[in-house]
Formats: sequence, structure tokens, C-alpha cells
Amino acid sequence: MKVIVERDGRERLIVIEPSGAGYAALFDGRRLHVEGQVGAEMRVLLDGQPVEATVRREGPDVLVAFHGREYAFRTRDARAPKLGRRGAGADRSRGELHAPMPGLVVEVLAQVGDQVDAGRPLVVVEAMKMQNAFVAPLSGRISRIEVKPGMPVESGQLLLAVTPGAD
Amino acid sequence: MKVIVERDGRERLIVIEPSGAGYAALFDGRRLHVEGQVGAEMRVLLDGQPVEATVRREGPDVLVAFHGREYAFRTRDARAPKLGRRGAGADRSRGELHAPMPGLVVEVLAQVGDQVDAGRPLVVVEAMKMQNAFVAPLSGRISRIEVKPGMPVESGQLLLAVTPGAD
Amino acid sequence: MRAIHKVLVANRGEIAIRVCRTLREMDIASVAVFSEADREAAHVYAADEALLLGPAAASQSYLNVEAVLGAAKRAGADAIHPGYGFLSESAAFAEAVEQAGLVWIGPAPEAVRAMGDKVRARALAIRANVPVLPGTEGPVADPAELRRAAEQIGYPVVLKAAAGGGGKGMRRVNHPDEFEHAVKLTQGEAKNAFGDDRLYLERWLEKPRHIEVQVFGDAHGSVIALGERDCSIQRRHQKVVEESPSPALSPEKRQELWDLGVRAARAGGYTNAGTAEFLMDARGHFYFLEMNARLQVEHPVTEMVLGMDLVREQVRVARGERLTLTQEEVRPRGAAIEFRIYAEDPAAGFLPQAGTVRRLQLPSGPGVRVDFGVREGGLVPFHYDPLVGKIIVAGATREEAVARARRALGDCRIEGIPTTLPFHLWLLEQAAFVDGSYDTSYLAHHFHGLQPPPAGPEEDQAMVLAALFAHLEAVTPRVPYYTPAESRWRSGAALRAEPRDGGRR
Amino acid sequence: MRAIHKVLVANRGEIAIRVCRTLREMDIASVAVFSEADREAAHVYAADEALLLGPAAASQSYLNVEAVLGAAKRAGADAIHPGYGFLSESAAFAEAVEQAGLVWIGPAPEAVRAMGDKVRARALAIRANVPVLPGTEGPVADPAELRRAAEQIGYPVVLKAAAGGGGKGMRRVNHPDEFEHAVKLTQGEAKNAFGDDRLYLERWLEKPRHIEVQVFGDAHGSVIALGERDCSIQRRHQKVVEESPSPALSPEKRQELWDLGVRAARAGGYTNAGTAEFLMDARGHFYFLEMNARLQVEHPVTEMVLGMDLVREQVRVARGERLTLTQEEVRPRGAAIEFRIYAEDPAAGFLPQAGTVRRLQLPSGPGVRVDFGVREGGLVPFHYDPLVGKIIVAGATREEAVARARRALGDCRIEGIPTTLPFHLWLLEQAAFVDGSYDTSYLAHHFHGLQPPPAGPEEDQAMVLAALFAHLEAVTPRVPYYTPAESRWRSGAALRAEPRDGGRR
Repeated sequence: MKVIVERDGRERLIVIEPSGAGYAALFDGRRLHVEGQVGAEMRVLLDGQPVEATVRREGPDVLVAFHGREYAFRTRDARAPKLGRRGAGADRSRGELHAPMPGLVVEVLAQVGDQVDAGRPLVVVEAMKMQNAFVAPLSGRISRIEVKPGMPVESGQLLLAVTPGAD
Repeated sequence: MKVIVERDGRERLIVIEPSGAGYAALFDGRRLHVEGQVGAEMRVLLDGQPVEATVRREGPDVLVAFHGREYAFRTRDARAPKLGRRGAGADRSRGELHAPMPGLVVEVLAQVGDQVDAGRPLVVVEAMKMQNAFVAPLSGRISRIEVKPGMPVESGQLLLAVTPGAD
Repeated sequence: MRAIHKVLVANRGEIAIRVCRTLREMDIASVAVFSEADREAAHVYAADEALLLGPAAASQSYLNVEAVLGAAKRAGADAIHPGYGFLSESAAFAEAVEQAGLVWIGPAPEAVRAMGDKVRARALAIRANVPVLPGTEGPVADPAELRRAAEQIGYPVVLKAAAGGGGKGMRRVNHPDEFEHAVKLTQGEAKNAFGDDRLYLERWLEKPRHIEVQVFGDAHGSVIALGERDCSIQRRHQKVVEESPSPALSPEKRQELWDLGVRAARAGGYTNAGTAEFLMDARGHFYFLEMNARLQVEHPVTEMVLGMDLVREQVRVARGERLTLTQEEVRPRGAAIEFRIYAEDPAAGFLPQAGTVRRLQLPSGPGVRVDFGVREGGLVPFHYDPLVGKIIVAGATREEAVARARRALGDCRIEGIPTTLPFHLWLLEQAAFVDGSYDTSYLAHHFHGLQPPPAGPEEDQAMVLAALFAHLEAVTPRVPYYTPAESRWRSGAALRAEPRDGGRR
Repeated sequence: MRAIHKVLVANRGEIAIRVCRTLREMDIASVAVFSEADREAAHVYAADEALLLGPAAASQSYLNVEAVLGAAKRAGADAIHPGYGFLSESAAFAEAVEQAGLVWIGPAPEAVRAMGDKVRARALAIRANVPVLPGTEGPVADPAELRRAAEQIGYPVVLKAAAGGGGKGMRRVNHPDEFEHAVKLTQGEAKNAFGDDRLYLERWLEKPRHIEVQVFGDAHGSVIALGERDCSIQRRHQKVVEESPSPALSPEKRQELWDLGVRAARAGGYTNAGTAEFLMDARGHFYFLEMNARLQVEHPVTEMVLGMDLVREQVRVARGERLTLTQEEVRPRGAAIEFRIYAEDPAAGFLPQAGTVRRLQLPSGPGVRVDFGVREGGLVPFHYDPLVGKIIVAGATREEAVARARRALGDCRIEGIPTTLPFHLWLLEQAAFVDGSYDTSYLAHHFHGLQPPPAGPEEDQAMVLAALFAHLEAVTPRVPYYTPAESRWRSGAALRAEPRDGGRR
């Protein structure tokens, strides 16, 4: 199978094929022999070098954890059409403030309609005994507030949104 | 559900029923509350006492491992008919000599037709750097020999059989 | 002498497990307590009995004095070990424990009261000729008064919760403009964590080392120093790495520091285990910071260089026995370093993150000790401190201990939650850590988050594995993900089929 | 001085892993070797590189001198560490290693030859005034000659493989009738394990203690004793539990034993790590048994009481460096005990049993060291020694170490293979072990297999769990068995679906 693997915007083509008791990986004009236990738990010799790694998929990404590091790759079948990137959505959500971790909202320091400067503390969330003040991602007017004090929030949950621009 | 549990020939009736966030076990006029993670990995509070155990089925037996010990129980649904015991088969196989572990046959010290006394070494199997001499399970005549030197054997494999009785 | 047959451990996580281990070794029954969020926590299964305290919020469970005392009564415990954090430095709790007729395994309530309040501790230290930093004389609740003190002492200053400890409720203020908001946040944290929003303020020392003395006293008048610990590797004023001996002390300075620690402990009428914390400036002058009237998170480094069990010693002293050692017998050997594993993302400003530990492979072998509070498949709830465990290494020399740490932490695999592990691996490559010359400002100046792993042979290997994984997904109906969670049912959910991870989500 | 940059570890299992750990800590590259049976073994993944030696049979892999040297050449290794067992005491191998221009991390080949042969070692000991037991002067191949010697010395006697060690190839003979068969079996084992079927024979001492001295020499003429280990808990003449210090020695006897150990080592022209084994009779007399020219299985107890790394010391000495310590600096602290975890069924005469480790939960916390050679899901093949790992505990006193052992071994869970773990838990409750009065005959006289767990509250709990399990089986489509094996594919089998354990087999 031919797989296209992307990391940091760089795409590479890798051919994976059965070889002896294992697999061969062909890329950049090289041939790497892979042998051992493969799957979500990889325990393999790569050209004789022992490598233990955990591999898992998260959406379009394959995450490879080994040597205390985690590499994130986007993979696709070389025969499949290329998928569009999610750039536009990210742009539109630039003024949104999301909880980066689960916790409890302790205080909301602004109201809908307030004009705020980027960096101003807007919501205080407590998690793991720490109070964290989350600040305006950009200058503008607060268009939505989705939380109130005492409310538990999940990781990634929208806290509020700021519409860019000064008065 | 009503379960009959047997150990060492002693049968006891236990009723398991959902109770609150867990289960209740009723037996011997007692009621024991079970709460926590249940399944092959049990991690439960039994009336407030924390117990971690691994449970697995091996044929008709349920094996419960905890506190460094393993308990073997035979369980059946109290509504199901009682199954016959496998006593007869065990009797018939009394003269059979089975490998108690995997290994390599190093030597066979007798031939079919030999008259042997109980306790006489008959087969030497090497495993894990040790040579183990397996002896005649009873006095009698050797009726079958299923192995020869150099042959690998699996755990439980028949090595030979002795037909009881003197000449 | 007071007998102790059953101890309630009023804590959770790794310290509750650690205390239960020693109790088991002493043939003393142990009672765990837990909140609704901790029903399946590892510490529950480290004890002989376990009792529910109440809802997840610490104020309704681990900080709830009535609930804890009620549990002790129900279990028939005759003593309470508070661990660290939570109620460990509450003099009111210690008093309530003793009034309930139970043995308090820790310093006498009067000493907890005297030393737990930083302001009183400071006054006691001054009286005992132990040097302190310039600052407010007493606890201050009024922001305006705090501001006046800051202006008198001069910025930068540091705000501290009077009842705080362990870096919680502590904030540096560089400039008058930040002052108001900083006071508000610190008061909020102090109120929440310790039920007391009084603060005090003192001069901020540039580039000091944070070195503390483990002190121990018995009911027979002995107070000794069990060596020091260097805790200068800090982020957010909180320790992440501690070691003993301190690489910054000459034998003479070490002796001086131990003596100061014993003097501070005597001033507070100290018994049982405590820690006298000091800052040391560039000229080698010591300043008393505070006294922690409890076992510290980092006590294992002391245990490793001394070959003794401090929890065992705590129980012995609480029973009225004499200290096992005299000061002359305290002879540390080799070097030990502790690495705190927090559920925090070092790539994102050490932001704490709750979650499920999907994979946990802990190091072992010579000179490696592991004290962990979660297990594979276990949950790190967001309600409590994000410390999930500690890895402690010892070596015949500091150099060996550092090399061992690289090996041991490199062998460790934790997945499912971000942890400080990659941060520690980074730290172990830094010259200032390897040569021991770091100070408390080191991380703020030199740690700028973790870089994504670079391109190179290791990236190529990872890429090959990613491609192979994609290949396996394509040719097999489903990828057998590693899912320890699969092997479990929860109570009351026996009939609910757990969804299985499909090959391609 | 000779530089060492890359070491081939000519072994498998826990000792290969243990050696690789120290090499990593010393920044020295490591090369693992493996047989066909060990393709997925844990030791393969403890090294920086790994090379296949050959088929599963030890004679064609780990005992194959050409294959090992070939692997060293292919990998570009500049030194070889032999571990224990296999080729570790083969003087021919040590010589071949040196002739290939590689550094041999162990005693010089001449010393291995002199001391590896028990008969020559015995003659050297006699010449150095180290006391020995009455026995044959030299190695004997002729059974009739052995029988004559036995009759001269008087039964019971003990047969030992001249090239043996670690209790392998050793058999007690109580009566002339058993003699012939015993000689045959012992010769077979000796031939197979060491390629040398010569035996010798000596008087069997009743109820002795087996105590050994860890000796260490460097190329500069220093030979020191690094304390002793008591190895009197034995089954089939093989050690299962070892401790340091020996509870049977007074300070004077300890000094005498250390001196004898150093004298024996000097007699053999000893460098690097070795062990002088002695028996001590009821009157406190010592008899030299043999010299093991290698690291012992039980070296960790010495490491724990001394706080040093013996493998690091081996590498240093092999490079030509001086010993780190002088004899005066050897000051053991506290007590350490090692428990060998064998894949053997203690309920069935310690019968070894190969299999897959279905579950492996190892202990941790203060004073606990774990050196293991398999991991969860891993295989214990039947081709090799059944040692799967070791649990070593240390305490400030022997009493603390024993209590800690109970806790640590109680925390340990190994499923899928029988192990000596339940035996150790039994041992820890026996008065003769707790008070340290045991001798080498102890197990033969007092261990009669393990009883099935008794009826009582614990049985009731187990029964409830069994009934609950049966209930869960009945109400759910399938029981989610704990099957780590599920998460794996083997190479070349990516398309073969692994059968999943059904609810009711």
C-alpha cells in the first residue's frame, strides 16, 4: 500500500509491503525492514534497532508515541483524493474563547456588549486547586457569554466570543 | 439470579441482585453489598472492604485470584439441571502419564510390554535447564509409549500408559 | 505511650497509598476515605477499609472535618494521618482529632497553629534568631494596606496566603499596576484552598535557591535535622524537582542550615515531622521562609539518602516513642532526586488537565522508586491537585543519580493525559541542572515550552510506524486499540455494552 | 585504560535488561542478542540494537560462541558482558572474546579457568589456607571411582558438576542404592548445561548455612569484600531467597568470612566481580564451596545495602580503572532481601512451567526494587531457566525488610504462569525465616507444598465474586476478559483475526 504521510506541512510517500516475516517500508529511496509485534502497540526491530511505540488515531491524525515524545502525522491512501483543510473555520473562530481543560467557572468578569482589549481577564476557571484567568483573545466587543459562575465546563467548551474591532 | 457455587465438594446457594449503584449478594442468611468495577477485573468494596481480584473461567471452573491466592469454584445456575461429574474418565486414565509442563523428551527408560513398579523413572523430560524423571503412576505393564527422545512435548500431552496389575 | 491499631488516612492519591504501605508494614490497619469522584481511585484499594466522605468538591469531602471524623468513628480508627495538603496543616482539625480521643499523627496542634500561620512562624523565627526576609509583620486582609507595604519594601514583592504552603496561594508582583488583580486572585485561591484569605507580603529575592531542612522531634525533647532538600526547580512557585543533598552547599553551610532548621523547629515547640524552608541568596545567606508542619511531597529523597521510612518514624513518635536516630547518626549516603509527575501540559504553560490514564508503564530496576497515585485505566479528576505520582532515583553520586534519572524517566510511558515527564527529560539535558548551578528563577528564564520533536532519523522511524498503522487499518476490519478500559464494567452498568473503538474514527 | 563504547550483552531475561540499564546510565551503547524463541522478549527492547543469534536451543544461540562473537563483530561492539549462566563462566569464551580484540567484562580468562573449575578452585583454596569439605581431589568421570569415594567419605554425599554453579548439576545422595541413577542424571544435566560431564563429590554437611562473599578486584592489585549474602533458603540446592547481611553472623565471624573470601579471590588471581561461596556449620566453621567468576543473580541485595551499582563497577574495572571503594569504605547499611520469582509451581514440587504472563502487576514504593525479565503479555519459553524476575526489598533493619517484603509481595500479581510468589508469602510467615534461624535444609523439612486457601471470610468474598461473575456471564452477551494479547498482531499475521475469548468457553 502507498501511504502519504504529512507532518508540519511536509508530505512524504511511503510504500508498505509484506517482506519475509515482517514488512518493508520504502521511502526517500531507502528500504527499512520492520519486524516484530505491530498494531496499536508496536514492538519492532527497525533494521535491527528495537523500537517500542504506541500508535493511535485521533480523527485524521495518527499519533506515534515513543522515546517520551509524541509525533502527530496526517495519513492518507495515496490513491484517495486529497481532503480540504479546515483553515476557514479556524479563522472564523478566532474570537472564541474555549476552556483548555475541564474545570469549574468561578467568575465571569465581563458582560455581553462590553468592549474589551486583547489580554484582559474575562473568565476565571478553577481546576486542580488553581484559579486560571482566561483573557480576551483579541480586542473587540463581547458577542456571547456561554457560562456563568458555578458552572462546570469540559475541555474545549466555548466560554465566550469576542467580535473583532474597536468601537 | 440464583447461583450455586461449589468448592471442595461443598455447595452453597448465592443470590445476586442489583442493589443501588451495585449488587447485593445474599447467602447463609447474610447480605453483602458489592460496589465498584466488576467484570474480569474486579475492583470492589465488599461492605466497605476494598478487594481487587481477577476472575476468569476455565471450563466449568471460575477462578478468583486475590491476595496472592487463587480460589477455584464450580458455578451453575440454580435453575439449570446438575451436570454429571467427570469421575469415571479420571479413573480410566489412572495409568496414564502426562507431561505436566512443556519440554523436550531426553530419554525413554522403558519399552512397551515392560512390567514396571510404581515410582520407577520412565521418561526424562528437560525443561528450563532441569531434567525431570517422570515415574510410573502405578505398578503394571506398559501398554503405550507416545514419545521418543528429541521430541518436544506440550503441557498435558500423553507420554505413556501403564495397564494396572502384576503379571 | 499510646497504642495505634487502626489509622484513618485523611487524604487521596499517591500520599494516601504511600502512608497505607507503611501502615501495612507496621501491622496497623488502614482506613481510606474517598469522595464521589474517587470511587474507583487507586488509594481506595491500598487500604484495609474504605469509606465515602461525600461529594467531589474537596470542601465537602477531603476538607470536611465532620465527615472525616465521622468516618474515623464509624471505622473505629484510633489515629489519623493527614498526609500533605487538605487538612494536614489545619490546627483546628488537629485539635478536633485529639478532642475526639484519636491520635494525631503529626505535630501537636499548638505547633501546627504556631507554624502553620506563616506570620506567627515568622515572628517565632525572629525571636529565635533565625534570619527572615523583610515583609509585613502580620497577616493583612486590606488590599490598601498590602499596597502600602509593597511600596515601602519596593517591587518586586511576593504575596502569600497566610495559611498557604507548597507554592499554592503565592504570587509575585513586579509592578504597582498588577497589584490589585494579583491580590484578588491570590485571596480567592487562599479562601478556596485554605478557608482563610489573609495574605502577607515580603521582599522578592532575585535568583535564590530554595533549600529546606527536614526536622523531626519527639515527645522527649529531641529535635534533629534529617538532612536538607534542594527544591529550587520551580514553576509557578511550585516545586517540580527536589534533591538531597543540595549541590549548592559546602559542608559548613550545610551544618549551618541544619542548625537553623532545628532552631526554628524548637522555637515552634515542634514534635513529629516538619520542614523548615529557607531561601539562600547568591552570597550564601539563609532566610527562613516558613515551616511546614507535615510530611512533604518530597520526603522520599530524604528516605533514600538516609535509608529510613519517615512515615514509620511519624507513627512511632505519635505513639510516644523516641526518635530512632540521634543527630550524630544522621549520615546521608549518595544522592537522590525526585521528579514530580503532574497531569499538566508543559508545552502549554503547565496547564493542568484532567483525564484518563490510558497507558502507564513505570520504570524499575536499581535505584528507582516509584510512588504513584493512579493506575492504568484510572481517572485524574479535575477537582484536586494534578500530582499523579513521583519518580525518585538514587545513586552513589549526584552524577550517577542524574544519569539514572535519564534512564528511568526515558523508560516511563504515560498516555491519555499530558504530564510533566517530557519537561523532566528536557531538564535532564540542561547544563545548569546537570552541574547543579540552577536557582528558583531558572525555569522562568530558560524554559520556553517544549519544541515539537525535530526532523531526523527518529522522525523517520515514527513516520514509518504511522504509515504501517494506516496500512494495517486498511487491510484489517478493525485495529485492536490498546484499551484497558474494555476490561471493565461499572456497577449498575453491567448491561450497557461499552462501545468499542472502531478501526477508523 | 581501554575505552568501551558499545557492549554486547550475551544473555537474556532480567539480567540482560539489568546490564543494559547501567550501560544506558553510563552512556555506553548496548547490543542485545536473541534466539528464535525470544524475538519478542523484553530484553530485546532494553538495548539500543538487537541481533538474532540462532534457533531456540541454547546450544545454538546463547551458548553458541561463534554466533555471539559474530554478532559482536556485526554490531561493532568493543566489549562483551556475559551476565550470569550461559557463557559467563566459560574460560574458552572469555579467551575467544579477548582474542577477538574485545574487552571481556568479567574476571580474566585465567581466573575464570582456575576458579570456574570447582576442583581446581578447591585445590587453590587449600593452598591458600581456606578451609574446604572432605571430597574428591579432582574431577571424576568414572562412576565406579565416584562410588568408591562416596564410600570412603560416608553417606550422605553430594555430587556436583565440575563446571556447574548456582545449584544446577548438583544432587544429594543419601544411600548407595540411589547412587547409579543419581550419577547418570547429574552427568546428563552437566553435559547439557555446561558441555562437561565430569563430577566431583564431597561430604554432605547437615543443616549448614550457605553464605557467600561478594569479592571485587581491579587490575591494580586491590581485592576487597563487598559484604556477604546469606543464601540458605534453597530448594533443589538452588537459591530462592537471599539476604544481606546474614542474620547468622556476629561481627567477628563476619570479618573472618570476608577475609576468607578475599584470600580465596587472591589465590585465584582474581579481578572484577566474583563470589566466594561458603557453608557454615552449626559450630560456626566455614568451608569454602566454590568461586563464581561472574555477577550473581542475587547481586542486588549487595547493591541495596551498599548503595552502589556493581555492573557500573564491573565496567569501570574492565576499562582498567581502580575500585571506587577501599575495604574500609565498605559499610553496609540496613538489610536487603531478594525473592526470586521463578515460573515454577510451588504446589507441585517447584515444577517449572512455561507459558504466557497474562497479568503482571509489580510492587513499588519505598524500599522496593524490581528487576524483571518479562512483561505483561510476554512469553516464558521452556528452553531456558525459569527465572522471570526478582523482587528486592530493603529496610533500616531486617525486621523492617521482612515486613516490607510481606507488603511488596502481597501487592504483586502474576497470572498465566505459576510462580514462586505464593511460596514466598508462605515463607514470610514462618518463624525460622522471621527470626533468621533457618539453614539450607529448612525447606526440605518444612515446606510440604501449599495448602489450598482455607474456608473463612476470604473464601466467602471469593465465592461472592465467583457468583457475581457467573451472573455477569448470564446477563451480558460476552464477558470482557482481560486480554492484553488482543492488542497485538504478529508480523506476517496482520490479516489473521485473533480469536476473541467468548463469554463461555
